[in-house]
Amino acid sequence: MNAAFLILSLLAVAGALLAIRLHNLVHATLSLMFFFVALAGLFVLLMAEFIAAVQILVYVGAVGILILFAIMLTPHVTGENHGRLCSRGWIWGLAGAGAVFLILIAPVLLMAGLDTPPATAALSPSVREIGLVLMTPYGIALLVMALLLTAALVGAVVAASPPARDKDEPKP
Amino acid sequence: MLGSGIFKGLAVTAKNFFGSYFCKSRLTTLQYPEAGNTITAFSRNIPFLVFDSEEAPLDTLRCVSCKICEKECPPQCIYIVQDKDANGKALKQPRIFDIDISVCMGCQICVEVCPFEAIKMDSTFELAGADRFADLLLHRDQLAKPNTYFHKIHPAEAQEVDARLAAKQKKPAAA
Amino acid sequence: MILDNPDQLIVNLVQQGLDLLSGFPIVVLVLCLLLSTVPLIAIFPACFAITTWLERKGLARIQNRIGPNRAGWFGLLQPVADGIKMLLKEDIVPRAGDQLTHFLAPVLLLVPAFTVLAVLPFSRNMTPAAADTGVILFFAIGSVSTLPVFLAGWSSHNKYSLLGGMRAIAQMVSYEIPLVLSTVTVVMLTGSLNTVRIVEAQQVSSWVLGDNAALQILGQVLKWNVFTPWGFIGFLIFFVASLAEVNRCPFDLPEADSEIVAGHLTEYSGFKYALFFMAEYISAFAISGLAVTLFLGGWSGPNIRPWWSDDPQALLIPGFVWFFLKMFALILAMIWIRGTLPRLRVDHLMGFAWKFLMPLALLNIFVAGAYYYLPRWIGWPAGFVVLYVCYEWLGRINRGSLGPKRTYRYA
Amino acid sequence: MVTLQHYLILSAVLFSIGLLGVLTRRHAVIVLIGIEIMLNAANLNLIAFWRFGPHLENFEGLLFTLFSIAVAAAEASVGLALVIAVYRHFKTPDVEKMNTLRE
Repeated sequence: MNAAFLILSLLAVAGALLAIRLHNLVHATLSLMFFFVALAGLFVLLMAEFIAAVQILVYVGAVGILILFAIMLTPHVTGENHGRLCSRGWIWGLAGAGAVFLILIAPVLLMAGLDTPPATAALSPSVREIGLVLMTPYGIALLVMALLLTAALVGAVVAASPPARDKDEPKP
Repeated sequence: MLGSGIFKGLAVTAKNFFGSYFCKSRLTTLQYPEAGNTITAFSRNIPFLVFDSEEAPLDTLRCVSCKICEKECPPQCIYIVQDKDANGKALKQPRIFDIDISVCMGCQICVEVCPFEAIKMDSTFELAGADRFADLLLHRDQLAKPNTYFHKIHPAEAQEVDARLAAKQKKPAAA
Repeated sequence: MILDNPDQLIVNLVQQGLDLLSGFPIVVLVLCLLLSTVPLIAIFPACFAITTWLERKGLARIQNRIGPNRAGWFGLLQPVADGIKMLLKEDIVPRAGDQLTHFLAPVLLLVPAFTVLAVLPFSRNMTPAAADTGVILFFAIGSVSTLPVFLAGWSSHNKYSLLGGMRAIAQMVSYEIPLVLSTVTVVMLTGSLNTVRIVEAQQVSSWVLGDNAALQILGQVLKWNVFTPWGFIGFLIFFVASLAEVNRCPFDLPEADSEIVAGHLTEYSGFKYALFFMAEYISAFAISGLAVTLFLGGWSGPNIRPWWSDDPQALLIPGFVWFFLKMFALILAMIWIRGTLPRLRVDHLMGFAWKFLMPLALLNIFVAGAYYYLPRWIGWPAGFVVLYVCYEWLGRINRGSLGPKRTYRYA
Repeated sequence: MVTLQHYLILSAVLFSIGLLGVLTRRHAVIVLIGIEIMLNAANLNLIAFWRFGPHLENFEGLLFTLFSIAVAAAEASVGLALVIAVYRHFKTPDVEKMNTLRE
């Protein structure tokens, strides 16, 4: 097995596990970042260089920082004095996750008997080709995506802004 | 034009930058050990004890060990023990006069309160030592400095003090 | 003859050396890896040392002081003395702080700072990683550097550090938008994200390959992106945003020493502090290098073909000389600005990014699009006029009122 | 030799870890982190299928991943805004305590 794949996948699994098990939220976010970076490495292994760059740009640069901001904006969240880590009935959650894992892994294990097509010859798509495909056949999807992002931007601002103060209420 | 103020500011700093190479009067820095220092007649740092005669420095100290300065010193850096003769009679001079200059804050209150003009402000500042306890605790013999030295560092003030002392000596004679 | 092309001298020497070893592919692979990383790790810290000296000297002269002049000739050994001092200092970690993240933050900050250098084309055939996604890779890896700055602020368990860290995140995230939008114009008109292609597009290749020496010089200068209307405004936006991105004056709010001690650096001492300092300067080099690549023609500069050479690609002065000259010119401009402008207020900082730089960068993209389709003799002056009007207009609507004129009774 | 199966197993493991986080943790932000992990696992799956599939030149897996990353970014921003809004209302980030529909 490829050493790079092994290291990156171990990093990814460790990062994901720590991200959901750590008490300290900032540590959890940090290990989530390691998970994202390891996944970007896997994307590079799969010759999706551009997606790897986008992954780092969007997840590490934006989503991760956003999570940190949310953690910082809600006080009493960083502390470790939370008592219980898991919710009541966590055992059912564990069982559900395990069941989903079994369902996901079953076809893979069954497929192991079949002969899989070997990976086609290396082809690293240039950004220009991706851009051309993105602009012509998937142009509408791109526009819809732009709309979605705008809507999300407006929605996030509306949802996160504090409720409007009543006009009769005297100003503090 | 918007942002032209930034260019004006940049021009000013550029003028300073190049000016400091061509115009010597711009560079006011004195390079300390080689080109001397900037001690003036107004410099004040730590106190010293004045004596009158160069021959017997520790016997002609003006200090009578009245301990007013010791009491008044805000950070309490002065320590005085009065001298006694063989019979145990108190003498009007200090046996120990220590100033911890690591504590002294140079407030000049000891000088203000001294009725005998015995303690004055020094302008020396090269006081660094290798031992932070022993080297910064100045004893009587290190603190004692002649009146001529006082004249050298603070001439105007020293003349004033001499005149006052002379007047004081004359007054009891007249009375 | 190896001296036929002084520009490619190093490349050719390395190539010949590697050819000798072609029997040992593993050795060649390791050597290739080392050759593309070790020079970066060696040269840029050296540049950092020189720049700290330059900055201290320059700022001192701007303020009519002398600056460091004791360690070595003209104080040139000052960086060495600083380094020794930093190494020997006690490494203090706050007891209430988070030990692991406090240690990780400076290390994590240095990694992206060095990694982004790999996509910069220092000269022809001298790009450590000539990736197809060069520019986007630069911004992707560069955007990681916000995280360690925040971690440094948070792990110190100190109000000032946390404030500095939060300020740093807010500032870096906001200024990344005009930064990226101003590069979009270059990428659009070049049609490539590859940094090497972007530099090559800024040369008039027919003139450079021709025989006329004057045309060879002009051909490597006239087509720089900064001489077009969108390139000029784009360069200005890029430069200003990059000042904010690397926390230089007048955007040094995260470590504003007069307000919040030293921001996220407050609780750092010794070599960890030196690492922060180095990372800051190296990202300043990297972003200046990208500005040179995108707008100032990269390795191309007034250069002729050596008279003894027949190779049409040959150049007399090696390209990396021009690259580093231009990069240091930008660094000196940063120092000059640091000596001139006072620090912004936080709300002004955010307003400047979102209300002025971002709309201007967006308009710049439209102008660049029009410039591409219009004939040059219309597009060039018209672009400048339109962008100037937009610039003044945006400035006017952002100016705000000064409020009622104050009168001072006792002054 | 790394084959498609390895990537699929890795992706399944990551997805289950994300699901575990969503189902068992009480903190709202951790629940969001779990959702991000699940989305990333799905992205890995898409890219792996594209890489080992017969039509490399169509970029379908790449583009699907690109769009899913964009959706994930939108989801994260709205989700975190909701976390902040809900926190402001209930004064707790604990999803177990958010058990009333009004007041």
